[in-house]
Amino acid sequence: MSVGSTTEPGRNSVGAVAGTVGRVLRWVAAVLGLPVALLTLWWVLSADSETFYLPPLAEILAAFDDVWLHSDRLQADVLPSLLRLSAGFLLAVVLGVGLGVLIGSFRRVRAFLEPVLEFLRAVPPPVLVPVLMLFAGFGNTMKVLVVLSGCVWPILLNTVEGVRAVDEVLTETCRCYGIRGPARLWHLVVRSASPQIVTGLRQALSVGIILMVISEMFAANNGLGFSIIQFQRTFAVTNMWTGILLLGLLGFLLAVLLRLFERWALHWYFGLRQSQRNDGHR
Amino acid sequence: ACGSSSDDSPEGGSGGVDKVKVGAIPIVDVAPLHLGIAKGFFREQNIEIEVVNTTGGSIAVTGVVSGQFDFAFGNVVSLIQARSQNIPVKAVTVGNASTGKPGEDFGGVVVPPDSPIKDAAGLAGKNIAINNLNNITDTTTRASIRKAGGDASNIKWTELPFPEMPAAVMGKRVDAAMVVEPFFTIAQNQGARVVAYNFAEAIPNMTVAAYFATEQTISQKADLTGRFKTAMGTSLKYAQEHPDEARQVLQTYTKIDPAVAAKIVLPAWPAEINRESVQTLADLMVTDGLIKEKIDVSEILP
Amino acid sequence: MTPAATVPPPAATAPVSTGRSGGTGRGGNALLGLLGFATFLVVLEVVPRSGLVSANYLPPTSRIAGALAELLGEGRFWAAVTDTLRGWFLGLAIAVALGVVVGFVLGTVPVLREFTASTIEFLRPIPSVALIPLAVLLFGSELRSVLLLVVYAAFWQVLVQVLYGVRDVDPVARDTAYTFGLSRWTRIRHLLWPTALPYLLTGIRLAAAVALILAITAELIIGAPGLGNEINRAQSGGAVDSMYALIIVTGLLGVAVNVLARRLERAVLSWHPSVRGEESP
Amino acid sequence: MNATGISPDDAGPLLDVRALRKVYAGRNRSVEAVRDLTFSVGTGDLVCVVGPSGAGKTTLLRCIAGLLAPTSGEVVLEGAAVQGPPPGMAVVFQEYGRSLFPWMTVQQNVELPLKQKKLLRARRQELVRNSLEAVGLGDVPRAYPWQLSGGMQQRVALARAVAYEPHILLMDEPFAAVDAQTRADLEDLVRSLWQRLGVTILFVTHDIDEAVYLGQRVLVLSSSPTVVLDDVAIDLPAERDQLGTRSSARFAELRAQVFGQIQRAKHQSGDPGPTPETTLETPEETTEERQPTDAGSR
Amino acid sequence: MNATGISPDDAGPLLDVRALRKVYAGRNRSVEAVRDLTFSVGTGDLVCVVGPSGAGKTTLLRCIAGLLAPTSGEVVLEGAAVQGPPPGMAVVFQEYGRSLFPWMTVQQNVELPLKQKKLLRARRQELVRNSLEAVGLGDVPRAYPWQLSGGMQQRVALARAVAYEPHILLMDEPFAAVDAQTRADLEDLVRSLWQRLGVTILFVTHDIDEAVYLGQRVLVLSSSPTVVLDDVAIDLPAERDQLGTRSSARFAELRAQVFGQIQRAKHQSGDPGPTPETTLETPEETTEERQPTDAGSR
Ligand SMILES: Nc1ncnc2c1ncn2[C@@H]1O[C@H](COP(=O)(O)OP(=O)(O)OP(=O)(O)O)[C@@H](O)[C@H]1O
Ligand SMILES: Nc1ncnc2c1ncn2[C@@H]1O[C@H](COP(=O)(O)OP(=O)(O)OP(=O)(O)O)[C@@H](O)[C@H]1O
Ligand SMILES: [Mg+2]
Ligand SMILES: [Mg+2]
Repeated sequence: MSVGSTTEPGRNSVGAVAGTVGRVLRWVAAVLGLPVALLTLWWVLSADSETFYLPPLAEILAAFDDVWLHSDRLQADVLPSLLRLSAGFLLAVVLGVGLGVLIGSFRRVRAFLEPVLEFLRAVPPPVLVPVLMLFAGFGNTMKVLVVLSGCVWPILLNTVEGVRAVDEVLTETCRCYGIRGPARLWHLVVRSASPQIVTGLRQALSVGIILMVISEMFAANNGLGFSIIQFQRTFAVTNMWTGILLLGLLGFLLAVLLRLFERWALHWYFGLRQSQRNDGHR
Repeated sequence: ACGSSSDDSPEGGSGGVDKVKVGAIPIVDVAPLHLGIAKGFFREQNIEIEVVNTTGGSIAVTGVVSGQFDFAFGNVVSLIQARSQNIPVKAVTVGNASTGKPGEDFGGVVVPPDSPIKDAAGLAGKNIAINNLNNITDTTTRASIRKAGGDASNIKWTELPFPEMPAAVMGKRVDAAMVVEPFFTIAQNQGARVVAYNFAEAIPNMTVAAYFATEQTISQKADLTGRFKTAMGTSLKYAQEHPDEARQVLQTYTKIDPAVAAKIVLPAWPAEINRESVQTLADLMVTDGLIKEKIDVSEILP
Repeated sequence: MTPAATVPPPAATAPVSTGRSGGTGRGGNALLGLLGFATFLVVLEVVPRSGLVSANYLPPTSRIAGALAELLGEGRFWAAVTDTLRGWFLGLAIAVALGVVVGFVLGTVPVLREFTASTIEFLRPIPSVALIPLAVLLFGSELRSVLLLVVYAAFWQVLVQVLYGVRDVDPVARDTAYTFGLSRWTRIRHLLWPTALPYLLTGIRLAAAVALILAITAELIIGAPGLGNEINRAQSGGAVDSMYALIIVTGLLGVAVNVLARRLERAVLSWHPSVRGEESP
Repeated sequence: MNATGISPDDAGPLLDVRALRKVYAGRNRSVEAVRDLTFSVGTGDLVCVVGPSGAGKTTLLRCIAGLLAPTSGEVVLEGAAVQGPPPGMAVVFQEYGRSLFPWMTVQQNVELPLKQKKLLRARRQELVRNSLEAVGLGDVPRAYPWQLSGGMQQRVALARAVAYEPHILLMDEPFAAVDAQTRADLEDLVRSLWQRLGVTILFVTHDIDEAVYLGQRVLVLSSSPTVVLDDVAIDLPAERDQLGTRSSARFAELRAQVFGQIQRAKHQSGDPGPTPETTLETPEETTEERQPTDAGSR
Repeated sequence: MNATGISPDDAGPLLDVRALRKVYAGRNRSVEAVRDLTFSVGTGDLVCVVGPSGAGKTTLLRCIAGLLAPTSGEVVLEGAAVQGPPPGMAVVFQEYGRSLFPWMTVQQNVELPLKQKKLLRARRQELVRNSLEAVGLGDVPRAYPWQLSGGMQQRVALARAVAYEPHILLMDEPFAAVDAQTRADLEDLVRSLWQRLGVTILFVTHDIDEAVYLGQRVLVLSSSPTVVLDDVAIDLPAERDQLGTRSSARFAELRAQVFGQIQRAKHQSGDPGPTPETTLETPEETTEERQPTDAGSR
């Protein structure tokens, strides 16, 4: 940046001072650039693939339409999966943050619970599912619980660490002003751990999608994961790949949603981090 | 990618031993393979077998196609499905078969003791657990319901691994479950009642599974394939004739409780694939919509 | 304070501390942990015995313990543990190394981070399980298959934590580094690394569990040798007791991993408020 | 002198610090920050505490606030030993920047303790507005702390304490980051507050003029390990003003007296020996605290 | 007066601030912190900057340090426009606590920039030891910053800058947290450093005495949005000492002059209108900066 015309308090770091249009274009390029490049590469490399399990991308994309859009699968499979995923994820948020705050705040509680939690965390979902089925049956409850059982760990761990790292001066400020109980939880503990909690949410989201698939390996008769596994079992490989693409796409869309949430919930944090470098040299 | 040395060792190796990888599920059905290894039937054919555990038909097919296994064990419906997707797999020899005797087979449909369901026809419209949707279990169950005069069109299937089925039936989470040994016996021990022997009832003397390979292996290593088939044949025959030894060999590769192992019904291990039963099965698959077009099973049979 | 006699050594200092003194040290923590675990085991004993679920499907602790004792005597079991641990450790090591390097590169070059964000979000949620056919196709039922799945799953855990950790640098500290003209490497080594370290440790703990899960799941589904394979054997043989014994073993591995991670954390984060806070009353 | 013999039944002192001692025991460094402090503060007093940097002023304040457990000795507030932060107390921390919640606006920061006090909304808003205006920040209630300059942040922390209307107010160098003029204004604010509300104030500062101008008493602490070197009663008239008071002869005298004590403090601690601050595990270091003026010899 | 016409070829000024303007654009609040600053600093000058709290002193310093891009205008250092932190510059931040790395000991904190300068180990250790002793912290090299008192932390930050031996040294209220006596010592340290090494120093402070005692020039800034109100040349003799200089008549005169300007500054900004600080989106708030003395009316 330098002298001259840049009196307008805009960002002049981007190079092109074309303002909003430039920024939107750049954003689009950033979002689509690499994926498009990778897809092209895949397209070219797989163009005349003979390998049964790696069909040409062209074929996969052609099938995508039929498999997902021109059928009732969006409603019959994708929607139930999404609902179960959201339910499991939201429960995981409540449980993870709640338990995390508890464990992070009290050293003894942490010492008491940690080994058991670590134990449960290390049990692979495919062997955990049968146990869950004993208690929760086969229905949506079981699948939501499976999602929950995986999502909760990243949130829990990050919350615990976030809570443990609360600034001492702020803690003392609260003690002095008698800020206790729910007010303290919300205004001090949760808010100050929130950057790390959001990290946990992000991790949990992708783990949740993975577990959504695993949960649909058991006692399911619909769902995105169920479809993919059926395709896999019945050697409908092209269809299976469309399913994997759809999963990725879904993950991306959900991540965008989460990012919007993050921008909103953590605006103070981004402000704090960036206030001092806005329009910065770097 | 396969570690098997059969690629480079001279065919029909004079004195040379072919190392062969066979993919198999650790269940009762593959007892002859393990028994044959123990008895040295494969050695006699200059084959050294390494059994690699798999967990089901699709992994087995994938393993074979990618050259990870030379041969693998899988049920015929999986084979037919693979074939219908133009995957070049082909049966080499029989894997196992139904005993053909309703009342004394290695698998069937069980219900809780106090269930109102009395026979196969009573299963119509019920919630039945099966291990894999659109596979041999539901196809044969449907067939036996139809044979008993029931309506097989509106059954609610629940996919569950076999090990979970006794708990599911006894806990009444499903109305019925199609189980195989050893869970068939385990479920009965716990009080479950058998209402259908779907394998035996659906198709007479049905071949359930086969050992298979890719067409490429079969044509390019014809000699090896032949020797494998011979050894396998000996093993199947031996197992069929010596059920006690078959029960014993289970202890070496499964974790079946010896008490249970003594009580289970063993499958039949005939010498040949029952081609007719396979064709009937393939036709049923078209009827039930598992595959779109009728296929001629001679394509996949030796 | 000083010449010798005036101040008792730090260890002996604080008997007078009022009310909310810490008391329990590391030993106390371990004890509490054991107590927690014992409670868990008792619950596991009582639930099937009370008839809440049938002992046929969820055996009580005592029966599992019996099966476990039997397992411990088998060479096959130990071979399986070794196999699993090998797959787990190698996979984790690769994932952490990759995650740290990629994380710091992306984290310190904003343009790269911006342009890879969407791809990362796309790839992350693709379940390792869905990659199983691909893994089998490429590597068969071998260690390499397991590694592929383990690395794929654990890598993202580390990467995301590192990216967020790098973002968490204190602006004043960052400015300080800039004004003293610290080179990129020095900034990474002395500013970004310590800041991201707590995040990374959480990432490693997450990844360690995920890697273990994936190692076992891969063995379970692909059939590669290891504990998962044993679980599969127990499961398909209807041997419920030994199946649970094996699950307990995987869980215990997880606990052991965590204990190690905590040790590491205390050693490298002594300056961090979360660790500091535990030493003072 | 040990105060342990004093019974808490004499109603006079609000605050009694008795033989307070504090040792920070760390992994590689143990420091006896406070050796032996004994003094008391009556209800409604305004006591200033001065002492060299690192003397233990903040440590003392944190012990009084119940944030830190003394190694030995005790702090008695209103007849009861302090176990945790007592109700009705407000503290302005030296680390003003870190004591503000970055996720709250200035207004919310000031309002939070009031919510905790269960005040009505209208009353809260009035208090917030008044206190922000009192510290000269009436125009930035919607800003976040990190959008403010250092001095402004410090004033927000002060406004928060003022709005809280505490019985006892502890302040740790609360004006360190504000300019001379604002500082003078804030000093007058503190005095008027004190006179109006009868609040007991303990005010840590390193500015001797400020201590003398503000206080009824000035406690001079030695350098670490800390004891009370002197307790100067400030007998200036109750009505003080920046120009008149500061130019009075008595002010100059008192100032000189405190200054002399501080000079002594720099070179003398509770420890008669040659080691004013001991770093247990770095015995090879010179333990005599160096004077910055030595620097010329570099 | 606009400096844009000055060509950078006159070797004299080391630092040229030309028509500097800085607007902080936030989501709910846009602030014109600096309106129009133009001045230059010659090589080897020691310039003190004073101004009311929130005037934009820190903002100015951060622009000069290349940490913040000006909204318009430019900062020219040694003939080239500043784009990022120039080499050979050291900054002591107002938020001293946060500018120290908590994972390093005091010694390591001071040593880190020296490692970057590729100094030999022995030389580094000498510099570290000397500078720590110069600020009176020779005995705590192994402590962590969070084990130190506020004033000690600030001195560590100072020691780090001193050990770095910069060409140009920017200091933002570096003595705010230290006691009077230490402060006097540190002031002398800065002057002796300046005289010995010929370093160019820009020193932000809110203490007028300090500014006059230390500087060759004192820049008085108006309150926000900021312009230069006055540029006072300090014609005191080069050899200064705490007692003599401060009691001289000329010192008192200069002090009074600066004080007068500061008084003006509080009530006058670059903006002739009634809005010294514009809070774009909170127009309902009184925009006139209130004086703390108004508090009496509460
Ligand atoms: N958390 C801690 N761990 C170890 N030592 C500490 C800790 N906090 C303070 N100290 C030490 O205790 C002594 C007194 O510190 P304190 O903060 O009370 O000083 P202070 O009088 O407030 O100084 P200043 O005026 O510089 O703020 C110092 O030597 C300091 O190094
Ligand atoms: N990151 C920011 N975002 C928005 N406004 C800011 C930011 N930083 C500073 N300001 C505003 O800019 C103005 C000048 O701030 P600055 O920190 O430069 O003042 P200062 O002169 O250093 O004050 P002090 O002596 O109190 O430290 C203030 O009104 C402040 O609110
Ligand atoms: Mg202090
Ligand atoms: Mg400032």
